[in-house]
Amino acid sequence: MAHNIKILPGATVCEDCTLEGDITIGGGTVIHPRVTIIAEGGPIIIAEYCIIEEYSTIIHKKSDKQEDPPKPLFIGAHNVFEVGCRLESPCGHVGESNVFECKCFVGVNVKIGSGCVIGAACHLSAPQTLVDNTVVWGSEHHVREALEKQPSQLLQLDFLSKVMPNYHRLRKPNIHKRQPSSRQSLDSSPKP
Amino acid sequence: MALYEGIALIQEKQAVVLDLGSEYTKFGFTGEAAPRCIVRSEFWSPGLRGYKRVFDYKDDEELYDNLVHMLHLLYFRHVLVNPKERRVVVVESLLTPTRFRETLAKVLFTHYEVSGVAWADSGRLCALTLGAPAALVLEVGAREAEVCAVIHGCVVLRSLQAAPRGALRVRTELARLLAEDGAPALTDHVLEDIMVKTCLVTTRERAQQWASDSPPTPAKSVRYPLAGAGRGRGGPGGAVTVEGRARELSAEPLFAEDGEYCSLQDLLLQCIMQSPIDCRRALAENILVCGGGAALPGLRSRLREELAHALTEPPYCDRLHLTSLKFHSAPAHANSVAWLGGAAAGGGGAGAGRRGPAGGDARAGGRDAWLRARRLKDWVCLLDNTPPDHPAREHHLI
Amino acid sequence: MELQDTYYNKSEYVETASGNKVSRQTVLCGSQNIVLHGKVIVQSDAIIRGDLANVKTGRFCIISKGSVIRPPFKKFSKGVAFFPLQMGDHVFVGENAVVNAAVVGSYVYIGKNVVIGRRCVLKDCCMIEDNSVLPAETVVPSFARYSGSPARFVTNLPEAMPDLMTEFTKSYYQHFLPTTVS
Amino acid sequence: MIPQVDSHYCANCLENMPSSEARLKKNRCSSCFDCPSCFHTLSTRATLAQPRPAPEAGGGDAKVENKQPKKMYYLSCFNCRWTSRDVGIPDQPVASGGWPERSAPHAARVSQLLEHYRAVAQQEKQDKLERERKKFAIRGKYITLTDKTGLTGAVARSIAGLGDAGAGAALAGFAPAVPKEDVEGLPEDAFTKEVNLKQITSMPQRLASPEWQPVSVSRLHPLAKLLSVKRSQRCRACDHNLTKPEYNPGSIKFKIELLAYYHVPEVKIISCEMIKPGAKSTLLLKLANPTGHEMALQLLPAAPPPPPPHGETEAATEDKDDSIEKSLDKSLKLDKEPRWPHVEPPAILTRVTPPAVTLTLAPRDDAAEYDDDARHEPSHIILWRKSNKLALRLELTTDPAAVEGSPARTALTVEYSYRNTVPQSITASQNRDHTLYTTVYLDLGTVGSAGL
Repeated sequence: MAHNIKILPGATVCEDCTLEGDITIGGGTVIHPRVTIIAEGGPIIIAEYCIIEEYSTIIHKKSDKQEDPPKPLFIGAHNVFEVGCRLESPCGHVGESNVFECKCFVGVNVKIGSGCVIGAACHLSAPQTLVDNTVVWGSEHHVREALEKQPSQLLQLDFLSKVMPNYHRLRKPNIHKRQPSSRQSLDSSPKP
Repeated sequence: MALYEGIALIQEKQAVVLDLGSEYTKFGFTGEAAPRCIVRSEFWSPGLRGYKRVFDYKDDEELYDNLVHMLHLLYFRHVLVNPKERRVVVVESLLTPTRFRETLAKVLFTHYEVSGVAWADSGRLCALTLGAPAALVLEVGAREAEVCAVIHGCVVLRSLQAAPRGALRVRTELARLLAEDGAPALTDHVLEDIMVKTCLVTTRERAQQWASDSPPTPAKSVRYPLAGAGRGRGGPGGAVTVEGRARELSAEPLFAEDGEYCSLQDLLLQCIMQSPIDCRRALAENILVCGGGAALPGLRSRLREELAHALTEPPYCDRLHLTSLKFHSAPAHANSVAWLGGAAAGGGGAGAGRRGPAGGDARAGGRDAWLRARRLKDWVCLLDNTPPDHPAREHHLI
Repeated sequence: MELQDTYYNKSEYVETASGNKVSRQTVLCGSQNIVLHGKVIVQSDAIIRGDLANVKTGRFCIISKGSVIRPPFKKFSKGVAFFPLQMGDHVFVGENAVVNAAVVGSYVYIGKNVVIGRRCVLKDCCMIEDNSVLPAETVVPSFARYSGSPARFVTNLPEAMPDLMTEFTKSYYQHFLPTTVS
Repeated sequence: MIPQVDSHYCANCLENMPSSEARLKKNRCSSCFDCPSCFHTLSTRATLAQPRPAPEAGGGDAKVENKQPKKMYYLSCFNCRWTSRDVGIPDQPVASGGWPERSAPHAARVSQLLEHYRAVAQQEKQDKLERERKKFAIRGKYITLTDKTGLTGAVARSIAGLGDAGAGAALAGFAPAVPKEDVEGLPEDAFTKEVNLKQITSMPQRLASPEWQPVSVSRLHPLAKLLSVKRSQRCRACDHNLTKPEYNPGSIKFKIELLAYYHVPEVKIISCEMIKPGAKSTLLLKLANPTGHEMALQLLPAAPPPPPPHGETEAATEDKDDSIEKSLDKSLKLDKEPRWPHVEPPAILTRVTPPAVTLTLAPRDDAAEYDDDARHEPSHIILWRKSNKLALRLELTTDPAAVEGSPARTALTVEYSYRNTVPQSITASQNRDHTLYTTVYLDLGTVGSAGL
């Protein structure tokens, strides 16, 4: 498999993680140690300001009806993948500002909108589409609709990108692009 | 003696009211407007590593254990009081099996050492919440529907009616209808949730249209996402479609006539018919529908329609000449009406060891009396219901 | 049931002077911020995130394979702070558990695959059953046993819980032996 | 053993509440709330109220119109993301408390009813007393007695059957419920409206607030958190306290702690060979003496009912939390039928061949845990000894009729000497040593195939 890992400036990517295939990591994203991202079925594009915590796994699985050229798995900005979550998706699309809580599982053919929360240890494998602001929780997979979008984690990202370099060996950004201009405006957004 | 009573009055603890239903248990204090808790009649069983239902029992031993666990849960998790030396008002059906009553008494008196238990039948307690002199009480419980006429605080035992037409019957019918539409087997809890969220009691007119060849436009179908969607991989697509037909018709068994006068309207009218002739009119004008099963939307209006219709047909048209039907609404939610009656009776001073305000036998018993006799008074037992001056009385006592 | 001896590869584990046995396969980030108070076992593939904030454990703690101990963060109006994570004595953390708690008391049993949400407080003597999920900011009182997702109180624990946990963690430590018997 | 409510506390904020206050607040915490949607504890979240244009009603309140951002609080659930804003509860200016309370819908009518029945009962009692008074007209001397005990005038009056003046009025003023001709039917659009499941509450959500039982999600209100209790335990026979926790909710210490763990010898399985029908296998057991005295032990075959009258059945070797007191005094309370927990004697197909030796266990010594060299004894049944512990090798014989795959269980009775250390005021010293029996059931996995 051709390893083609593109890390944009401003991203914090620990060395102690498994990255395979064609992966693009957006600026401001933080990837904690022991993360596995495998792009075997097609490229994975992770947008800006995501947090991917320990033992999370993101796999772009190979599937039989592969399109040519393979469709990328696009993960929107401001997503949080908490410890031990697993996302398997050949053609999935993940919106923005979602929270994948600890040990949740999102199988193939699950489309996720924006502002969703997949509760801890929830297991979504049936083909379905989560509309915006859906909250899934509990062993019974109760579903409710949140009123507001999930608050952004910019403050946490700020902290992490400051602290992590002191303790971890990081992968260097290898693509030099213009700094995303959105940064400044997002910083001043209202905090809860 | 007077001194002792005085102290007892000061230290008198608020009694608890227990309505142990086969699905839900209502538990709280006397003198309050609503139960402290309405919980499923089940408890965590470490042996099973799951919840166990109180009414799942094979023998008295198991029932005893179930009740001990359930009451422990109620006392120590929900109302947080010591059961010891506290009075209990037990709300029960007149048709409670003797075995169950006796076991419950044993648990309360020996295990929890309560000071007294007042046994009160639910029909009369429901009537108590109205304060009306006569009431025809229809209780739609989980398993059974019961009708009893209560006149001046006394149940007309002769006209007591009961049939297995409760919420569970609706649930089974719903399961059947859903299965017809190709839904997978669902657990009881899911069925109950579907029933509560989607089902309604359709009107008589529509019910007849459904039965005929030209069904009406069904109510909107509902896509019900299955709990644990996709948990069983390869299983259903994570949702069940509840058709309008299932939504409307699942409550039909309650009203279906089967020639044995077991539908709700028949139960009510049979009860009126078997009651004394001079109070029939009063009963028909004081109908109270309660019980958890009565919370289905549209049930009361449908019942009214069915009653009005049944009165025009045999066997009632030539025997009952009722012109008006009137319904009460109790000052509580349908599922806790009987409980509220218990709370009112208990709060009004009808505690253990004393006679109830509603007259009749409150069937209250203190702990000492129970320890001596080791049995409860029961209305079906000849020992208890033979008049004192009856010649057979002496005979029974020997 | 008496615990069976658990053997480990001697070369894999480092034993410190205070009796801590720590696998080489763990990720101890910011090890200067991690205090293990003696006779603590940290098994392979466990992660302790000392880089985010201080992590302190008591004596006789067992951190099983694949578990993640991670100080929680809290958002304030001005920035984010990670809270130090404190763990008492005689704590068992099951395999693949994720602990984001603020405080874990003593004599606590955390089962396998448990997720403890952010800023939870586990008081002394409580038990979280296997595969449970404790949502963020839950307080688990003493002598409570929680189970399910989201975890709820199921039953009380016996009053002898401190002794039972002491016995359990001590004998676990005693039975955690290197393969080559010295 | 009777559990008792000792003190009330809130499981979330770990604050004690005196029982009188708890009763007043219906056992609910005043500052913590549960999520009405998923029943998880709600967290208070702060927001800086942006000086937003005052909502429609805000015209009059000039103080709120201050340009300074003010901290406002709302409740939110971290599990299902429910917030108090979802149902339109306004944010509060203080962090805890101050949340609007709702009054029960039927409260007025119910209290009316209660008043009525109280009056009826009063009337009845009065009638009864009057009848009694006619029988025994002398009551005068009791009045002085009641004065001594500090009975209030009101109680004395009610004993005397005088009653409140209002009782009669309550009787007269009560109006029975009025039945109605028509009943509420289905809403017009019942058959045509789309059902939005997310808007309808489930049964648990409704029942969580018995007074309201809301049908629509938009009517869900935060539920005040139910308090928890600390329990103390008391012996059923002698009313001794067995355990009494400390008052402080966060503390795990006990004022009184008499646990079986410290008194009953501990039996643990070290290992066991596969149980095969009709075959013999070896079982290794560990015995430990938790008491501060030397203990003599003997293993006996499990007699179907344990031979002495005060035999005691223990469920598992792990969770023994009832005290020794129980077995000491059990013979006194045949009347009370204590059956908690009820243990079903399992079918025993595997028998232990007990050794006919008395084993002596040294007292527990906390210092001994540091010298960890086990002494191996050359005896054929004792494997090793270590301070107060001892490992045994036992032989098991399995019934040939045992079904493969069924649970293999065995039982044995442990006879042990016990020195009662609980000071008893009158008991003489010769009563301090007891011989007690405990039947232990051992679960040895499942019966394996005979061919293995």
